[in-house]
Amino acid sequence: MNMPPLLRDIEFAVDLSFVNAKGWILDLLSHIVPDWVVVFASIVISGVAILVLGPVIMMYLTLLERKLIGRIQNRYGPNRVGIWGLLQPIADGIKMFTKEDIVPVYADKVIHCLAPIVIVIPALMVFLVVPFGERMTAVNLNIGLLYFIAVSSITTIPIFMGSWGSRNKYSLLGGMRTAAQMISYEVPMTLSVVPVIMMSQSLSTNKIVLSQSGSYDMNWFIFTPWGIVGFIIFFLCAVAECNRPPFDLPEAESEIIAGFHTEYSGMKFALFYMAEYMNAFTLCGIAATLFLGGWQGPFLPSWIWFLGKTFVLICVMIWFRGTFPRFRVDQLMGFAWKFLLPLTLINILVAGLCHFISEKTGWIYSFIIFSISFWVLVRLNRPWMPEKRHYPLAN
Amino acid sequence: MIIPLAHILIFSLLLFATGLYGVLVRRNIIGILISIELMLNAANINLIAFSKSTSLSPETGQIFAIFVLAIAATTAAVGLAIVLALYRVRKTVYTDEVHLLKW
Amino acid sequence: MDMLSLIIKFGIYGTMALALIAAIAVVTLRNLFHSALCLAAVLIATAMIYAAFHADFLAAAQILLYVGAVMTLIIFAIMLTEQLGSKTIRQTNRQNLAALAGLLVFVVILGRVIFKTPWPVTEKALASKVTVMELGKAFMGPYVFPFEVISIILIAALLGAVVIAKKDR
Amino acid sequence: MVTSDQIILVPLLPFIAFAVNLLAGRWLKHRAAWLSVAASTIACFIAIPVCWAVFQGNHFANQGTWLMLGQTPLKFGYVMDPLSSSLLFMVTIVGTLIQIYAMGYMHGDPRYSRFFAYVSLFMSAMLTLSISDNYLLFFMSWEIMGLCSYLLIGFYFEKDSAAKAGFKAFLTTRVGDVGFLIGFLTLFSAIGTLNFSEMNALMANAHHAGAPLHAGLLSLAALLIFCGTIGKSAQFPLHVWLPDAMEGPTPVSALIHAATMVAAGVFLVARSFSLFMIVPNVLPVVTVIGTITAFMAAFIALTQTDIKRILAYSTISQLGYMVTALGLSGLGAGTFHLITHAFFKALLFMAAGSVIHGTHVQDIREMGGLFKKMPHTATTFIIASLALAGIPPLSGFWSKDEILLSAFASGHKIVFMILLLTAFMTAFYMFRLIFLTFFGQPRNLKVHAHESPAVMTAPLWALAFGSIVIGFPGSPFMHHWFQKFMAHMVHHPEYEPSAFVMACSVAAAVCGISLAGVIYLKKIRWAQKTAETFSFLYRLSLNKCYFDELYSRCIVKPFQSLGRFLFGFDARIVDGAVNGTGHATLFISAVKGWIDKYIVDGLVNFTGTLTHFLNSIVKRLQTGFVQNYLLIVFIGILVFLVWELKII
Repeated sequence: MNMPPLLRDIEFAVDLSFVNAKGWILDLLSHIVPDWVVVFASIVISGVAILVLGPVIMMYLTLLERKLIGRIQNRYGPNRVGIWGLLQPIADGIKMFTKEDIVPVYADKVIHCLAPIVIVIPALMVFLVVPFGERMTAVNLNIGLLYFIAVSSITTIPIFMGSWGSRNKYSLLGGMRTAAQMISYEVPMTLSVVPVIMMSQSLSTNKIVLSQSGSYDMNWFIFTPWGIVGFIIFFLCAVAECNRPPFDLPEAESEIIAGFHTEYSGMKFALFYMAEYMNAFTLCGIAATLFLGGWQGPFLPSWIWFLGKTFVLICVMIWFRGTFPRFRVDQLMGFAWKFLLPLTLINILVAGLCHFISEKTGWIYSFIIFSISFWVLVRLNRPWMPEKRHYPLAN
Repeated sequence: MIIPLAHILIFSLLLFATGLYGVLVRRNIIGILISIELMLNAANINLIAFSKSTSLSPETGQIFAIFVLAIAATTAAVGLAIVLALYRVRKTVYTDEVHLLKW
Repeated sequence: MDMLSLIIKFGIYGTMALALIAAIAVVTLRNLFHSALCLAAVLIATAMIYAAFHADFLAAAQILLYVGAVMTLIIFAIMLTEQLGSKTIRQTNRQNLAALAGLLVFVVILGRVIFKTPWPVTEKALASKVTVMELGKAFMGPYVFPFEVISIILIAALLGAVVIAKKDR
Repeated sequence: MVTSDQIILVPLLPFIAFAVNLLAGRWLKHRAAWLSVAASTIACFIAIPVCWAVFQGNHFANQGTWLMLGQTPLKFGYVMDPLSSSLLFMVTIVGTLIQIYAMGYMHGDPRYSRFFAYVSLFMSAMLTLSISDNYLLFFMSWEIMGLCSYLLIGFYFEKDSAAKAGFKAFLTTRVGDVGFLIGFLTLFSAIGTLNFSEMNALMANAHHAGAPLHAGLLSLAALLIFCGTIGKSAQFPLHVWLPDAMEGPTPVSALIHAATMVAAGVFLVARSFSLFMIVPNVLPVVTVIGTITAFMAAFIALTQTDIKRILAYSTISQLGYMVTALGLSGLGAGTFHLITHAFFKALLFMAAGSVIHGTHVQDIREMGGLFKKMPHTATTFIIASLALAGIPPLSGFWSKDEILLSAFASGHKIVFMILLLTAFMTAFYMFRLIFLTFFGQPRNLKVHAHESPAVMTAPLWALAFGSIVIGFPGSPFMHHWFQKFMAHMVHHPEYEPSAFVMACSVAAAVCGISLAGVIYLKKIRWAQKTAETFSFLYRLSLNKCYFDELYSRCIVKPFQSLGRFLFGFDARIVDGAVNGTGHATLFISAVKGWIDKYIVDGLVNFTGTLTHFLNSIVKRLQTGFVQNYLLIVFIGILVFLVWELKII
């Protein structure tokens, strides 16, 4: 980049401020304590940062969501606690802490209590590989992306635990719906990532981001034919994975009260809530990493770029919630298996094609292929209507 | 190798024996399937341990372990499908209640 | 031996112990759902052991496949078949003592064999660290045929499972 | 571009038409006729050039082995010699015209397509017969024709008389057919071949050498083959089926029972002529049979009143003429009359059919004065009748003259006289028919006659033209080309034409016509008076010489009583034996049942009980409990492990 040296220095300084801070602390520590303590300190610092970040993100995402939804629905949203309602999350937290913790009589108590704790763990663990900025990945795993997918797939088990442990039919139904939905959408999500792995030739999130640099750091994968389709599929699957509208069947209030966390209250409910918002955040972050160039971008510091992209995506999710009605169960599953899955497979082929031909012809071919396959898939999925149901009482 | 190979082998042996105990003793067919997964895991641990210590080409053990993983997945899928079909027909999932071949 | 590797070593032993305890819980717990959760614990512990042996890919695949998919399937099956009030039903059959005795003999014999065998440990293997790319090349190279076969088996299992579990119309 | 093998298509095309009509007739409906007619027409256009080539003096033959009888190959093939080409020529033309006519005649029939299917099958068989080069193929097509004849006579099987007539025709001809079968098998055993040309060559050799081989056997064979002719060509004494065969549709009568199938009998004799020539004492039999038939049939025809029956008896009479000619070694004369007769008799039948179609009655006493109403039909009918009566220069005159000539010249004066008398009677009954039908006043006012459609009258005119001109090839104007043409076949005596014979023939015909005219146009009561005067002869004629009664009394009744006797025998003795066996079996089986129940079953049950007892001990191994089996397998593995590792 052609920038004045001073500006660049400043940018570097700002860009790497967190990294430098950590390095400075570790440097200080290395004079006092043995090496292995320094290693631990490094882990602890990153871990504490993440552990602090998680709840903060959750708290302010709820505020953001409430505000945005309020605007979408022509109201103000929370504006009483603090300036612009900024203290609202803290008030909510206090309320959650002080609420009575109810455990149903017939519940499987151990599992019932374990579930909200367990669900937070993978949600926090995936933060490890999210590249917040240049050199700001907590652990630069060489299988980072796979790690992300694997760990986020654990989330079904605590949901099962919660739903089973509550001994409540709505919980059980909600849990089974969740599991089915998450398993189904994991498949197209994983497959939509494959072209990215193919192109960057790495599973490391860091390297994936680096492979999207270029002129003005704008050589993002979303600017390729397979990238835009992959991004759309990935984002839809991400919305489904964190059970947000319009894919919020597992906690559809009008059908099964609140799904798997029907019987939870107080802090345990807050943990579920936290896990959900953290998942939303990490998924948006990974989507930004994979397709939107992660922290790559001109002029601004890298972590601002990353957080900016992520928050844009989160706002889109909230916008979805304010806009779309809920799917039906059969539509949901059919959409994953009969529409997204074939489309991801076609997308992988198109990515291979684009790799071997020039960019312009690649666009033309991809457009043709995607149009045809989209049309065919829509035609094939036309009969989404379920069979006619019989209501014995109505007769 | 951080820990001696024999220790890992003993660990996997114990894991295998535990799984085998489950297979021999559990009445619930799903319990048996779970125990079978344990046994497969023990075998996988052995594969990885050997690939890390004695193998000539280091990726062989991992590849075999991945194959075992795939087979385990198919086992689980087909086995559980059979269990569901059985449950639908006989309303039971206990092995000693399914004894059509008994005298 | 430095502190770090000591910690790692004890970490591995701890993981092993955890896995064994969880495994025993898997086969002895009366509640099948609990044993399924314990199985998940065993699997995650095993994945950690894999990671300790520098088999990163395998560890991730283990979690993705086993914990993500197989466990979900098993829990689904449990939920579909288990009657919730079935606590009083005996969960083991009458041959547990015989099985236990046989297994003791088995463990003793194989343990003897394991300890008596001089396992050859090559330095080359110890030093090697298999990357995902090497794994992929091995899959597409010498192991391409078994790879294709396993894909066919997976498809067959998929179809078979669907056909078996489908309700008769 | 005459390639001889295309002749195979000639029988094949009608056969395809038959198959299609049979299978798809329900769907084809009236289009079935088009198919059949098209097949016949194409066959005609294929056949005529080949026939023309044969008329030019060529000779075609081809054959292929069908199967091996021991060492003897059985060969099927076709032969195109003068005889077969003349017949083929006649059959294709007449057959096609009759089918066109049938399209009009059968219009609106519920079994329209089936009719044409049968007709096509018949055409196929007849054409195969015409060109076949051996007795076996000849016989096969002969039998198929018999089948078609049966099916078509009984075409209106709802009518009891039609069904019975078909039955009668089939059974009666069967007598002759069995004779024919045995005859050609005898011939096969005598000369070792069924092929016509090989047989002709053998016979010619024998003739020249002067020493007939197996004279007795060959005579027997010839007589038996002639049996076939008697049956098929309705000769005395098996002629009784032909008048009854008139129950069938009129085109069938024209095609099968006048022009083609009945002529096949004569054709058979012509085909086997070399055989008949060489064996002694057979030709006289042929002559006698033919003469008797000719005279008797003409005599019966004098008094019949059903228009089709008169024509049927006329047919029998004319067939008798042909057989007589052949018996008098007149191969050319017989064959010539066969061809000409086919034309004018088919025409007569079709015209009669047209009359029936127009009036819906068959009794000539109810007709009268139809000439004005049906001019085309009447004119063509009169032309055909003149030809039949032997008025020069129509075709019948030339052929009949040839026959009379051969009788006269060979010195059989009695035969000549009888034939002359027959010719007189022929002219008489034909014109009795004409005058009663077409002239005078209408006798039944209920009959509203109308002319038939063009699809029926056009073939009539075509055949009328044929009836006029077809005689010329055998006339002195063309120097008896036909007879010379036939003489290529087999050596037979030739006679110089005689003006006396011609004069006699013409005189007989003119006398017959005049007499008929006088009686039936002016003095109708003369007929009554004659009948009263010669009441015996009248009744004899009217009742068809009592043949049916005779056969009924002599053959049918005895067989029926024999059947009744055998039935009684069956009911009493055979059934008694069977029932007795049954009772005995019952008794024995009761004994065996006791043994089975208490001894054999006891043993079996004992074995079962023993097995049950033993397995109640052993079966405890099979717990039906999977994990139990697994445990045992596991322990087995442990034992092997201990054994292999030598721990203990």
